Amino acid sequence: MVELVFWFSAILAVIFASFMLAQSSLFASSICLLAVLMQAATLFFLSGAPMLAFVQVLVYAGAVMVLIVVAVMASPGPAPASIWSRLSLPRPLVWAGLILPALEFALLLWAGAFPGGGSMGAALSTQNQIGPILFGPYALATEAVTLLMFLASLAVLDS
Amino acid sequence: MNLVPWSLWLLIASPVCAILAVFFFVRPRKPQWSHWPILGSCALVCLAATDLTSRVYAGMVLDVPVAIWMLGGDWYLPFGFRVDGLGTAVLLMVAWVGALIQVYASGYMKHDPGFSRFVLLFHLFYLAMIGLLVSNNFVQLYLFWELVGVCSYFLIGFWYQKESARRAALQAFLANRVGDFGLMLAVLLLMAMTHGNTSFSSVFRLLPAAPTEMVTLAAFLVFWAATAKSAQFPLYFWLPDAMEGPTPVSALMHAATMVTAGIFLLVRAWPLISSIELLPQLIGWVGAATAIGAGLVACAKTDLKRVLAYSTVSHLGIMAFALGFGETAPAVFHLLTHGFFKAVLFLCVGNIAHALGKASVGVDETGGLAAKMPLTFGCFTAAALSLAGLWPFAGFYSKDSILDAAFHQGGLQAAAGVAIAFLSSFYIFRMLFLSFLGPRREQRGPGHAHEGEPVLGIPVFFLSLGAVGAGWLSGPLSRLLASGWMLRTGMSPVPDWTWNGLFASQACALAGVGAAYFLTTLRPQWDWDWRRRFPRVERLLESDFGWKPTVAAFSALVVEAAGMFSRGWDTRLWDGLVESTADWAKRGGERAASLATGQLNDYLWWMLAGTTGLLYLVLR
Amino acid sequence: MTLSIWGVSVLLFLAGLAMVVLRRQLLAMLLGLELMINSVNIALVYTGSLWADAEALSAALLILAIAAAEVVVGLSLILKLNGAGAPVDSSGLSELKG
Amino acid sequence: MNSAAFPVAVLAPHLALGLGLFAALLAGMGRVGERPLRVLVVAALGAALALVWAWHRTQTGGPLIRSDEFSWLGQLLCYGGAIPLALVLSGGDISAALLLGSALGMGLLAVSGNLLMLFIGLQFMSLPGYVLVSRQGRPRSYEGAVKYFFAGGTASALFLMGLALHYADTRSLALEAGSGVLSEAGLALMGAAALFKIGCVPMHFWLPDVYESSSPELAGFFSTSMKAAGFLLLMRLVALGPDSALAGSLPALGALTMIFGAILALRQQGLQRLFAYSSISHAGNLILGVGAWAAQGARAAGAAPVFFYLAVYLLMSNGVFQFLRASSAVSRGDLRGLGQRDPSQAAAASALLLSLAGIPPTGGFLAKFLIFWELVKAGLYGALAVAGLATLVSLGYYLGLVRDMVFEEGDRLDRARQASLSRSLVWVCAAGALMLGLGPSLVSALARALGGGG
Amino acid sequence: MTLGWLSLAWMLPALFGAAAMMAGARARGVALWGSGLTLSLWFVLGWTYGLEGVESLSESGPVLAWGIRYALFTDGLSWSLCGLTAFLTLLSLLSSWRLRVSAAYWACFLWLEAALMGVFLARDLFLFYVFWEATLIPMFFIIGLWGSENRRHAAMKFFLFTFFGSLFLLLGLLGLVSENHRMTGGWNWDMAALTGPDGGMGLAIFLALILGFGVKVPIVPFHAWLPDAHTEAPAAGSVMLAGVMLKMGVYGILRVAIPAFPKLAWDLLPWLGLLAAVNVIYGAICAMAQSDLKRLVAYSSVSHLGFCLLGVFSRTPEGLTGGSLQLINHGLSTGALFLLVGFLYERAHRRGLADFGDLASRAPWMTLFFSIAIFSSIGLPGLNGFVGEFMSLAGMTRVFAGLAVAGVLGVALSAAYALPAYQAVFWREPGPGSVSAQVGDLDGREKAILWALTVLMFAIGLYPKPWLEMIWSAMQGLQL
Repeated sequence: MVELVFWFSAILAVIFASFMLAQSSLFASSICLLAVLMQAATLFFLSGAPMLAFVQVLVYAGAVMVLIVVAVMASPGPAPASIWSRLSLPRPLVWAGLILPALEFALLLWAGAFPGGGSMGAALSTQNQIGPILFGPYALATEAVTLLMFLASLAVLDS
Repeated sequence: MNLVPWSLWLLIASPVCAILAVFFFVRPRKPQWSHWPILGSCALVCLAATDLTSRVYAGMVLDVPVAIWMLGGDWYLPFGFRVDGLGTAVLLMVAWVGALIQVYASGYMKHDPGFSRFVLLFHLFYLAMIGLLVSNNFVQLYLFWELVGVCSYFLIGFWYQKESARRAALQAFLANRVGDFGLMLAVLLLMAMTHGNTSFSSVFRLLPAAPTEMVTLAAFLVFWAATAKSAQFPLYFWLPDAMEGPTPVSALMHAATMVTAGIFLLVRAWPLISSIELLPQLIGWVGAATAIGAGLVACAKTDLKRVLAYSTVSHLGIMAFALGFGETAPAVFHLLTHGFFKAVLFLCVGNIAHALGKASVGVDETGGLAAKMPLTFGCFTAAALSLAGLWPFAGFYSKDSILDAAFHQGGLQAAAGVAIAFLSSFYIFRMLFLSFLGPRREQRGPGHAHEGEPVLGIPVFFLSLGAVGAGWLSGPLSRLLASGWMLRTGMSPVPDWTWNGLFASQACALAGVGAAYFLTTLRPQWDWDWRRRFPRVERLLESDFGWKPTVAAFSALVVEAAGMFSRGWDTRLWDGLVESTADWAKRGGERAASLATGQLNDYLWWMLAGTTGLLYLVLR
Repeated sequence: MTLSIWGVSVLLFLAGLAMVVLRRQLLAMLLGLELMINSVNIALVYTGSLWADAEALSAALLILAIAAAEVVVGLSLILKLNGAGAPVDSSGLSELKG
Repeated sequence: MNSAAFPVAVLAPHLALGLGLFAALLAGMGRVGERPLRVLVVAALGAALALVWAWHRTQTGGPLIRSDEFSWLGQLLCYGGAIPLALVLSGGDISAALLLGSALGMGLLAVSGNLLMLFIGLQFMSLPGYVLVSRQGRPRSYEGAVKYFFAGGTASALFLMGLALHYADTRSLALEAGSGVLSEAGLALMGAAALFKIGCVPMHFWLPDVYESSSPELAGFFSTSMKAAGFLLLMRLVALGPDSALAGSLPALGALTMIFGAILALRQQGLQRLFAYSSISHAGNLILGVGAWAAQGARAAGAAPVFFYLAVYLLMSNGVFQFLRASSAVSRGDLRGLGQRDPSQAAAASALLLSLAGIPPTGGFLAKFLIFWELVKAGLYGALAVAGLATLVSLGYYLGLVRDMVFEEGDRLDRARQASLSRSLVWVCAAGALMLGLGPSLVSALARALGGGG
Repeated sequence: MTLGWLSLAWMLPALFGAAAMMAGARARGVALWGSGLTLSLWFVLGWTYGLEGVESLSESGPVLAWGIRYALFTDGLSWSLCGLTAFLTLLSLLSSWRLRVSAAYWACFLWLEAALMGVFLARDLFLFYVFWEATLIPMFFIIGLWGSENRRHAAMKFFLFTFFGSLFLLLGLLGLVSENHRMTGGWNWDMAALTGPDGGMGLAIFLALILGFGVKVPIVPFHAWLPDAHTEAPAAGSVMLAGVMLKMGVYGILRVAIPAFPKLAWDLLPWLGLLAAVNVIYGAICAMAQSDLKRLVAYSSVSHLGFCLLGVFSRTPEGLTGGSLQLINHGLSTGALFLLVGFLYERAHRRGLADFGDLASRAPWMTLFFSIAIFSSIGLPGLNGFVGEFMSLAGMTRVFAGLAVAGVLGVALSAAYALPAYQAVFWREPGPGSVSAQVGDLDGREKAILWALTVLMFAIGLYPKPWLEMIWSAMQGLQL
């Protein structure tokens, strides 16, 4: 049953990602992105990190997407003629630029170098370690990230 | 060092000191007195030359290295003197003729603004010629050989305001330089073959061991150098134009001394030349052709100095002709006598020009000078008789010995000998009759001509004595030449005259005189008419059988080719190459800049492409 | 199973990349950026949980925070750009070139 | 906060910078003028430098920390590169804080021993950079900032993907070599992010636009400190896999970057854009140095030429950009005849330009010589030939500038030159560049420090 | 590290250069003092120590990095070239006495002298290369700042072209040292102790070195910079450029290329000799077609350097010594010619052959010195040009006679370009646009300068033995 849910959310995420790419209106794109992130949350949950899933939902649904939607609303102006960028390179070259990495990653995946096995739902206990690690060995990282977020907020001020 | 006689030192030291003294002390203060120290040094040189000749006549032969000139590890180049029969014989003539002409020149050039410069250059030439005669190795000979060439360049171009003098000087120097190309290459080859030796004795000793084709090439190149300096057929064209220089220059350099240096080199290097079997014959034929060709052209010339110039070319041809069949002694003997009588002829022409107040005199400006200038007429006649080779005069003895040998050879050489004898007497007496006997209708007559002041007369007189008496010295001369002669076979003495040789040569000479008399006095207008009637012949003779235009065309071609080469090849190709690399970089920049479109998406696409490339490298 | 997770995350990553490269609006590109970072998070969390390695999970958490910071900076830049002149998209931004 | 998790000795400089950051913000609230803020920033940077110098040998370990020779030399370079910008900083307390933040980020990247820490350091130094560019108040600074943001964002996303792939192979986020193809792919992606930061050719397009849109002194900061941090990141990654695809591709990429940068700089008329491309060309030279270092087994002592080049480049680039600020010249035309107008500045600038071109006896030559020397030892003759060609092409524009300044007739000496700090900074940098040229012994001392004592 | 006399030899001009820079108005005096002191230092050292003593003055400091050390040394060849540098610098500074120039002019010349001294004294290859390139900077500014019309283009072309050459030189040196390391195991940058590898790599390094030095000599395909640089440089600049800087190339070949690849230099003799012969003929032909006096002398320098190369590549005792002496001779004769052309330009601001005429009557002293210099440069025996040329040709004839023929043809051609020019300037009557009226004769100072050069020309021409012995002592190792 867990497999079923997993496959379902994975496919849903990919579908919403492609929608996001193709939407002409920014608002629709952002909603599709929110949907993809929610599927990501479900995947976190399935991978045995419910706390992470919860944080993902909280951060993204709650804060980030709200900001983006507000920004989308705030930017006035008619929708531009076409939503695609005017790349100065010939069309086939652009598509090749995108298809080739996909093939390369596919080759990587097919090469089977990835660690396999193991049931989908890992023991819940691992997520209990997050706290001690964040404030233990990774204390420097957490400190740095908090300072980083503080610095990012400085961007909003314009003296 | 101690065995070097004082006279040899004096010979070299006195001209050097005189030149330095005049340049540094006399010229800045009293330029008009600059000829006194020079004449003093001339006297000392004559004294030293005579003393050296008497020593060599008494049997002394000196070949001594004095110092090391160049040094490179075990390779070295000596600086030394060689005093032997050949050297002193020519040295004697050069010293005395040179001294007398310098006395004449100090009078002739007195009122010329560049007097002290002239006297200095003249004496420098004198030093160079003497150095050439007494040097004991090829490189030292080459040093004085080139120095003589440079002096002739500055002296021909003495009156540099004249365009013709400038062109003549340059032509003379470049022609000599072409010759010197041959001599320098020959010297280098000889040194390479005899592993580093340059002195005459050692080179000739080591020659048999050397590869024959290199020796042939070296010998031919020595002959090539002689043709340039002694005005033989291919490279003679500069001598007639060299008459642009002042008359003393023409007298000393282009008659008596410098032009004989080529013949002197051939005789000095005779062991080398004679070791190649065909080369002497070649020299002979070139000599004959030059003699006859120049003789013919001399008959048609109108300018007095040009006639004498072509006569000099002709007589040098005679000397080469003599060398052709191994007659080295007669050639040297003729060289000496020619030095005397040719100098007299030039000085007389100089007096005439001085009297008429002009630099060069044409035939139609003279005529009937005999009455006005008796001394010049007398000396000129003596020298003319000697040149024509009439019996008691010096020219007869030397020319007859050559003609006699030619008649013995028989066949073609004999015919050439006859032609030469006839032509030389014809053109000199034509000049004599035209200029000295009664003014003709076409001639303007002597005008107020009168004998010059004594300083011009006396040297001419003494020289004419030499022109008359030099013939009787053939006996002592051959003994002098024999001492120190490098060939083991010894030098054949000058053959004394034989009766039938005498008759044959006198017949030709008198025939020449008669023809000249007939065509100039009995048919006075002939000299002018035939030019109108046979214009083609006149043009042929005027252009030296077409040789002068070809030389002019060739030199113009060389200069033009150099210009084209430099403009085309150098500026366009190399500079073009350099400039093009500069704008190759700019064009590359243009194309590269077109990639930087300013579009953010393009940048990101390029980033993606870069990462894909890296990943490709990983997966490869 | 593993392949599919990594497959999904790679696909989402490439979708994000395509979004950034192809779309004209700056905000859309920002969304693409966000998607790329989150797609990596999926893979990281799954692989971490496979080996019961809490470090990966805490790393994922921190990455979330960094992504948020990045969005803040991105949005502020885009809004300042729109505020400064006429609203312009990525293709319009091409005065700086050559 | 047990001491193991927080090695005070190693992080002292970072603490100093952090304190400086907050002090700046507090001062900002008090409406403090420009000058005291500058003094504060310089003091913070100075303190950080002093602390690095004093304590760099005391501690090496720590959970996320690896403080070896690379890190303390890297920190010296990064903080040193920020000082000229700090001395002439404008933009109030926010810019001061951002600058110190960026410097702190570089410090973190230098001492990090963990991939996540590397990512955090990378972001920590880039985000303030985007904001600093947008705050320049110059006509197109927003455009530059947005371009820089999206390019930087994509690069860090790639870095993240690389991190995940590397983790998938080595099962740990620590900075250790992996064996499988995944870790090499991860390295490649992370390497791409590093190459983006230093302006390697396919990823360099953002650099000229950002340098042109930012003020000269900021461009100086970017071209020195940011580049040094980028190279530090690259060398950390290459140290992981000396014979990986990333290390293998460096000579080719370096040669391409050098020749590309030189050719493009040749045709530029705008001076800041010209020096942007010239910094790309110099980056190419450095990439060749790292490539040669990797080809010779990436031993620590072997990195001396790269660090020496970075040190000399720090002086040269900061000097040149300070000169642009002092002479406020925008295009090449403005420099024409400067020799007559302002001889001392022209002389200093010429010295710097000759050093950039790599003409002996300047420091630039010694640096370039050492890189060429490494290329010969590593046997990379193709790259050597291209490097030579690029140096020749670079001579075209460096000497072109000297020619414009010195040989052209300008109007007479203008007395009213505003004596600014930048003018003296230009002289300081020029003197430094020339002094470094005289000391090959400096290089061997550097090598000994890297390889031996540590 | 103790600094010995040799270090003083190159540091003295450098310090005086800095002093001149600071001296402002009195820079001219300071510069004269500086160059005078350097020349007297050279003379005193040579006199008191004698040649062996001077060779013992070599000094070398501690190893700085990878075998690089601050090492100086000298022998017959380098000591005579140092003398030539000091002598010509003093003369060129004296000759530009009346120029209204800034202090930088005098400083540049002294720095140039310091760098040249460094090149000729350096023993360590790295130091050699640093001095080699350091000469470019002062020369670049001399041509660029005080040259004539299109000096900027000429300065750029000069710097770029010579830098192109020295890039190859750098690659060659690096290759040489690394191959030497591979063979012997130790890092060695000592010029005298380096031997190159054989085989393909050796050939590549040798060719790179020859190309690097060849651009400076200049060997023909790489001479495009020479005419422009010489024509546009100020008079004193062209004296230094032609007088000394061209010699660095041949000195480099003698000091670095041949000792490192003795066998290879012998195998490649026909090709190298061909290059030299082409140099001789090419220079002479191009000189014939020039209408600008300075360009003519520049092309003649190409021809003369061809003779030096002929001698050097022959590897015979007389060839090597003659070729090296020709370096000094060419310095003197071309130096004199450029000084004279400079005085002409100073008076009339023109250099064309058609611009002058009939100077013989207006300026007799100038005519005298010019004729002596021109005849020395076309190799009139008795003057210094002949000694060098003859010994070089003698050396080459012994080894490869064909090339000597080209050399002798060059001697003949030299008259063909020199004398027409001499006549055009001094003998021909003034053409329509001529400026001979403005040309006055030389004054005391100028005469003194040219007397110094002329006396030396005659001294070497008539009694070259002492000079040849000095140079020969340096050539022992090179001959085959």
